Amino acid sequence: MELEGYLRGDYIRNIIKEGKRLDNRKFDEYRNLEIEKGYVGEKACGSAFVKLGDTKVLVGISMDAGEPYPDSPGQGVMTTSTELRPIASPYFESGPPRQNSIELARVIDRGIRESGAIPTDKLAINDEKVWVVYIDIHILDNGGNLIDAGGIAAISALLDTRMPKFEDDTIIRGEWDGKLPIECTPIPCTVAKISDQLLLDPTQDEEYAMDTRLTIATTDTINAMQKGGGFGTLTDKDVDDAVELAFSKGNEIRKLVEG
Amino acid sequence: MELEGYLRGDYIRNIIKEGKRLDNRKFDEYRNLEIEKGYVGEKACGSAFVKLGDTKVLVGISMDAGEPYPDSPGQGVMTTSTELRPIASPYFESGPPRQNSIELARVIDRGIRESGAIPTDKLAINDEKVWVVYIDIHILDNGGNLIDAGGIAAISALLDTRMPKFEDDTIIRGEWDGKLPIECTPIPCTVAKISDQLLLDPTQDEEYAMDTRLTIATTDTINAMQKGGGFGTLTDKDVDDAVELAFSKGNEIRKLVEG
Amino acid sequence: MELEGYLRGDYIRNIIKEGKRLDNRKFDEYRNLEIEKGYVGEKACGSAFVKLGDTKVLVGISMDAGEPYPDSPGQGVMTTSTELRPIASPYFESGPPRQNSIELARVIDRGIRESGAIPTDKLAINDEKVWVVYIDIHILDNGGNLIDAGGIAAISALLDTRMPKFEDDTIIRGEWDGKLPIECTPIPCTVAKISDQLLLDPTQDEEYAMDTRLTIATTDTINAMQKGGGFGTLTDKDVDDAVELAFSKGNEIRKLVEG
Amino acid sequence: MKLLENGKRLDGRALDEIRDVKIETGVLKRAAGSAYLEWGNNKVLAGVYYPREMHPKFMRDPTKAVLRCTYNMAPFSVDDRKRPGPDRRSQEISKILSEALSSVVLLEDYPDAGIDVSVEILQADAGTRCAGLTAAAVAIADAGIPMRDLVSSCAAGKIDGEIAVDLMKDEDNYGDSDVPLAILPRKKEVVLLQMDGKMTKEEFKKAYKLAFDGAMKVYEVQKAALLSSMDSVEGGE
Amino acid sequence: MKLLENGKRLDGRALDEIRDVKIETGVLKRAAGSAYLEWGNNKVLAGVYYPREMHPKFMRDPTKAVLRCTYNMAPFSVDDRKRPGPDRRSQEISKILSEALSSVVLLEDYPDAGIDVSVEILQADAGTRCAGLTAAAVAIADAGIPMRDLVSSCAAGKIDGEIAVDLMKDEDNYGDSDVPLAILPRKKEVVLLQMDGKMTKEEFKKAYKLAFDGAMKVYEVQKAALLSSMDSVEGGE
Amino acid sequence: MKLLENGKRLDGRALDEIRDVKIETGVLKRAAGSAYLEWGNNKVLAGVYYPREMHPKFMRDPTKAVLRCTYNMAPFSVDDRKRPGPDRRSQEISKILSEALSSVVLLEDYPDAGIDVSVEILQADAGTRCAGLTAAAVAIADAGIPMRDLVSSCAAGKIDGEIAVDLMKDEDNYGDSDVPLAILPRKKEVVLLQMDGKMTKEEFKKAYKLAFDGAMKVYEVQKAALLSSMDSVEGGE
Repeated sequence: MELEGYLRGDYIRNIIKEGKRLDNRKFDEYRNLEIEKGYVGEKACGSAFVKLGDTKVLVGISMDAGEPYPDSPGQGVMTTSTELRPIASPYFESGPPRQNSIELARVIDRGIRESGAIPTDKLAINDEKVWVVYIDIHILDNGGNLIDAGGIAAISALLDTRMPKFEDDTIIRGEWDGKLPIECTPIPCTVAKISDQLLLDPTQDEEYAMDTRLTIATTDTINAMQKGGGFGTLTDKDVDDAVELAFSKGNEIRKLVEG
Repeated sequence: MELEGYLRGDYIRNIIKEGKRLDNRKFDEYRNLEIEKGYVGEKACGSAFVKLGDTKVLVGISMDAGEPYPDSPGQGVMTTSTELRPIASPYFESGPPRQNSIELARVIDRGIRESGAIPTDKLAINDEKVWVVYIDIHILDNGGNLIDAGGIAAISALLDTRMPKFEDDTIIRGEWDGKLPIECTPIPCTVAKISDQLLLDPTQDEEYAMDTRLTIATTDTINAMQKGGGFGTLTDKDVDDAVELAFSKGNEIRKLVEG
Repeated sequence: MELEGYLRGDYIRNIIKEGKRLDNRKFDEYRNLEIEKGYVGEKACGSAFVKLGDTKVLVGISMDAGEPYPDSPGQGVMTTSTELRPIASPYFESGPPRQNSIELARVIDRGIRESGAIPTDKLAINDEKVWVVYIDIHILDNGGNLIDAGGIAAISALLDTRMPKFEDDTIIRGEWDGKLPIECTPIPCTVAKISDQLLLDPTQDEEYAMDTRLTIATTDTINAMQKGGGFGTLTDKDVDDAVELAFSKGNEIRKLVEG
Repeated sequence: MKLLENGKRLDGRALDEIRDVKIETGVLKRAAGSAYLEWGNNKVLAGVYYPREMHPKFMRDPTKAVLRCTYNMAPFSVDDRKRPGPDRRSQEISKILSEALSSVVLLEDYPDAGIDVSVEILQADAGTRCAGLTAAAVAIADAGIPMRDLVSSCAAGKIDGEIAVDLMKDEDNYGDSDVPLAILPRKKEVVLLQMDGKMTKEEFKKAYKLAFDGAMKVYEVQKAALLSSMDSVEGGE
Repeated sequence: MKLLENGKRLDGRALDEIRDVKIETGVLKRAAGSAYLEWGNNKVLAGVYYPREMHPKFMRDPTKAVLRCTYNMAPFSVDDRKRPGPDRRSQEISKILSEALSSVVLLEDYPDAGIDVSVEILQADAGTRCAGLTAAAVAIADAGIPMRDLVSSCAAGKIDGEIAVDLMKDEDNYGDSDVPLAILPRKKEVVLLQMDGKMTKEEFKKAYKLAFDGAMKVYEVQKAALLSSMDSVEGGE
Repeated sequence: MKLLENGKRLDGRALDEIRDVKIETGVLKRAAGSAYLEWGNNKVLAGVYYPREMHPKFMRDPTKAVLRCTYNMAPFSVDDRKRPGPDRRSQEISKILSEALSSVVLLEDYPDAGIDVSVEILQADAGTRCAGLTAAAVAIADAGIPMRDLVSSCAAGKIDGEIAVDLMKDEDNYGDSDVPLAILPRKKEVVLLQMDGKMTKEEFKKAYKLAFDGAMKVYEVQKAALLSSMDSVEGGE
């Protein structure tokens, strides 16, 4: 399968030099994006199923009463986990989270955390307890660009999230007390660099071929960036162009997510 | 050794077709069963050493003061662990518990738990603490049918168990305060299916040969069942026959255990 | 590299039979020893960087407020960890601590603990909390005799340790409240046995060649001993000689450490 | 909590009535075969990767393929978040699902190969091992892997003293006893059987019968899903 | 906490001024190459082992060497003791450092080999990933491994609303936003870029520029350290 | 707690008196060799599997067998339940027992092989490493593996200021200092030696002597057990 990866990569690089993509998209064109909020509505506090082309990601939000970090009393806590489930691709392995999976979770986490989308200062329950917001990103079919698909699913699921009812120092499961307040809608946007071209929303095949990628999560500001995914370099112009693309495409996607 | 397993399996299947077992037992006959309660009497709260033919299992019971599960305030806790120690067989490996070991512990646990043998509602210590009953199953010589040997040793050890003295919010080690109440005596009984025959109490050799096994733990009711140990199937009649065998053989063994 | 180890071992054994060492030291001679206390002075509560010939070890002391052991209320806690970092040698592997690393930490720990160097009874903070003293031994360049280098670095770092200020049930980081009291200065001293000779302070090459080693940690008494590091045996006389060497060399090193 | 009222259950079902089951095949792009199943409020995804070389090597069998089924509950699939990663329960279920599916796949056709079956519980509402096994069997068929028969599954239990088929979550929590069963629907043989609780011999027989009949109903849904997927292929989707 | 007073920072630096950087090469006996770096209060050790056969075997690449960088913080390197062993943060940093260094090492020269780069943070005071990467590049050069260029690194951030280069710990804690950058100093290309916080497009561009210029200053220190080590070799140390 | 009264210890022993030791061989069916040992309230089982191919492969030695001893305390062997699985203490003991036994087994006779020795502490009452090593040596002999000598072991310690042999649990808890020793009883050489506590040179020498003499007494019990097992074989059990 490694060899298959190399060959596909070669093929992709060649057609991109000719100005084309395998699926005939323009370089700055996203794949079809579908968002289904409330997919796990009977159990999860919030959820969203995202299809980005072939890529399928399900995010569920769980909320629990827990302790704040010692250095942030009265502040709610958020934690983001990614599971590259073996169902998603023949290349994934079960076992402890590895570097790819960790990077995926941490980049998505930073976009949400740094934008202030979750107002942790509003998530105190009482003097001792705060809400803990678990964002679990479940990758079900890996068609490429997991950071964007996962990040879009995560913020969509947060927008879908209800607050569990809390009475007599305990959570009443299945009863709700309004929505989780969300302050803004950070959208990650990833460009791949292949044969000196920047392409939005790379497919899995394009990921084989890419020299590197740059992800930029935006609201009205930039909240997170991550170069990764290869040994290629970026020029100043690449970075500038990627920032422009991230803001303009982010605005489009934000409408879909909030809609 | 894998090959040896196959060859032994073949041989066993053939003689069973002829209506015989390697050790000349009848199909519904158990091996010799010896139970020595109090084997670790200087340290453990309860213990029993069981020899079932070649199979040797030692179970020790430890009791500690702990917290109840959040959804079961005031209820004692029981937990069952199995260790397939490397001393027991050349096939075992050290390391994290694996599926065989987990199944073994869980099936034995279910028989005891579901029968209500341990009255967890009588195991509160005070408003915050309850007794935690640890059942540790130590396999020392694997001659086959570990579920029955382990399950018999576990309930025997529970019947041997003394309550540690608890004073001033602390356990006084080495002093006792009566016996752990035990409500009934669940007995697991396993049949192996080989060459369309059901056999009670399979040896390790017979386990190589078996198509599947069915374990049934009984008191005056059925408390646990588990089909496992192979890719073979069972007919309705197999299930009915196994239930009958489990009740009748369970009654015999129960006398030995309680005696 | 395994083969290289064998060959080097052979060579070393031969020249030792001739009464020599590769670096021309006498059999009872230590390598050059440098101790730099306060190496991580901006962050750690105490620290010391030790160079013993080629061997480089950095020990840092962290202090935290924690709970005492249930059987030792009001007593401070000490814990010793060793990390054989991959930077230190091509033979080390990342991953969970292994037997060599565990032995290293435990032998150093015993010398300090058993000598009473850390007066744990003076480390209560209040009715619930006590000081926890973490001794972290970071091996940076493995030129042999890690036990002595690590043990010397550990006690040197302890002598350098400041008590963090504790106010309003919390630690004020970066402010200090006197020094950690240290009652005595245990020094581990290791002899290797090669070709029936005892050698002080073995290099890594000599460790390939050695039949066994004996470590003895002393203050005015013996506080810890450990035979290890090979399949060789010791005679009564070897043990007696090693004890004499440990006391005399220990006194020399102690002056350096305390100086 | 009262679970039966005038012979009707909390959701209006009769004692021998199973919840609605829906199955769709071919829902994943990368997997060789896949199935999505809704069973009451359960939502399950199954996917199959095959026949590739078995890894790790020492697990290879030169006489047949090795089928490994991994059962996994998503952290958000239940009311109280489940820690990610395999716990003891899911490891036991993975083992018995692997054995049940190995009963029916023609493993001898693929020496040295590994067949990896993933069962992902996306939303859980009691009976997830039966739902997962049912979906897994359809996913294997969808992958075109030769099978002796299908595997169909259903459970039965006891609520307010009565035997009932296919308990949902509230019935499972407040009721007692559960008998998960899986069968080869054409051969009428048992490939999975567990039980926990307290049942007399007679109660068990009744539960076994109800679960068996329930599994046969599930079989009809499985067949329909596989037929409709074949139709859509023939129709040149 | 006020971080700027009359345009000066807590430690008296100007906004575009980096902390003192000192680098020494060849500090370890066993490693093929090594470097010790002090950058303000940061103390970092980097060591390289190469080119040996890659382990484990399945990670070998017959077309080029595999470079693995391991970033590790000593437990005592920070105010609150860090548990030993890799956490998620250090695993992410290990990954991006490995990628940045792989951009520049001529991996094709060593098929099947593994190049192991260790970065040990002995004392941490913000900017440790830049400091570690800078030290690692020097250690690789010290080992004589062929490189296309060096890698030089620096960060910039925002304090009291102003963009400033190379934040130290107090600025990092009370300020917001951070842009770690690493470049090929001769080719002027980016091999590491991260950012977190809140920055407008203009703020980011300013931070990017400051970090870039900072990295070029660090480059001069790297060059001087490597030259002086070559001198001392020629001088027959 | 007073540990000495009129020169007698809590259990009436003299300072140089060891507890009763009983050894039985051949107690396990599957192991190649085995021994059951009672030493005061200690109960220990040792078993040996040999010479098979060493796993994992990279640990094989083409010049000799690799002997691995695993020391394990059952969770219920002590007053406060011990968590199952190897902790740091048992890993250290496993290491030094492996080394002590490797001193005496003719490993060169079995290149590429692995010899696995299991020591299970079923009931613990101080001195378990000596008891385990003593049992392990007998189990290896019972397996017919060629040995240069036996290994016999005993400890000595300090109670109420006096040196005493073979401390039991209460003496170990309230006393101080412990010197576990193991010897080759015919060659009179040391294969295991540890110490912790506070002892002057003279105290240590006395403890060493007492432990040595204790080990020689244990040796007699080992010999008797092995002889009686040979008798019973000759007698055609």
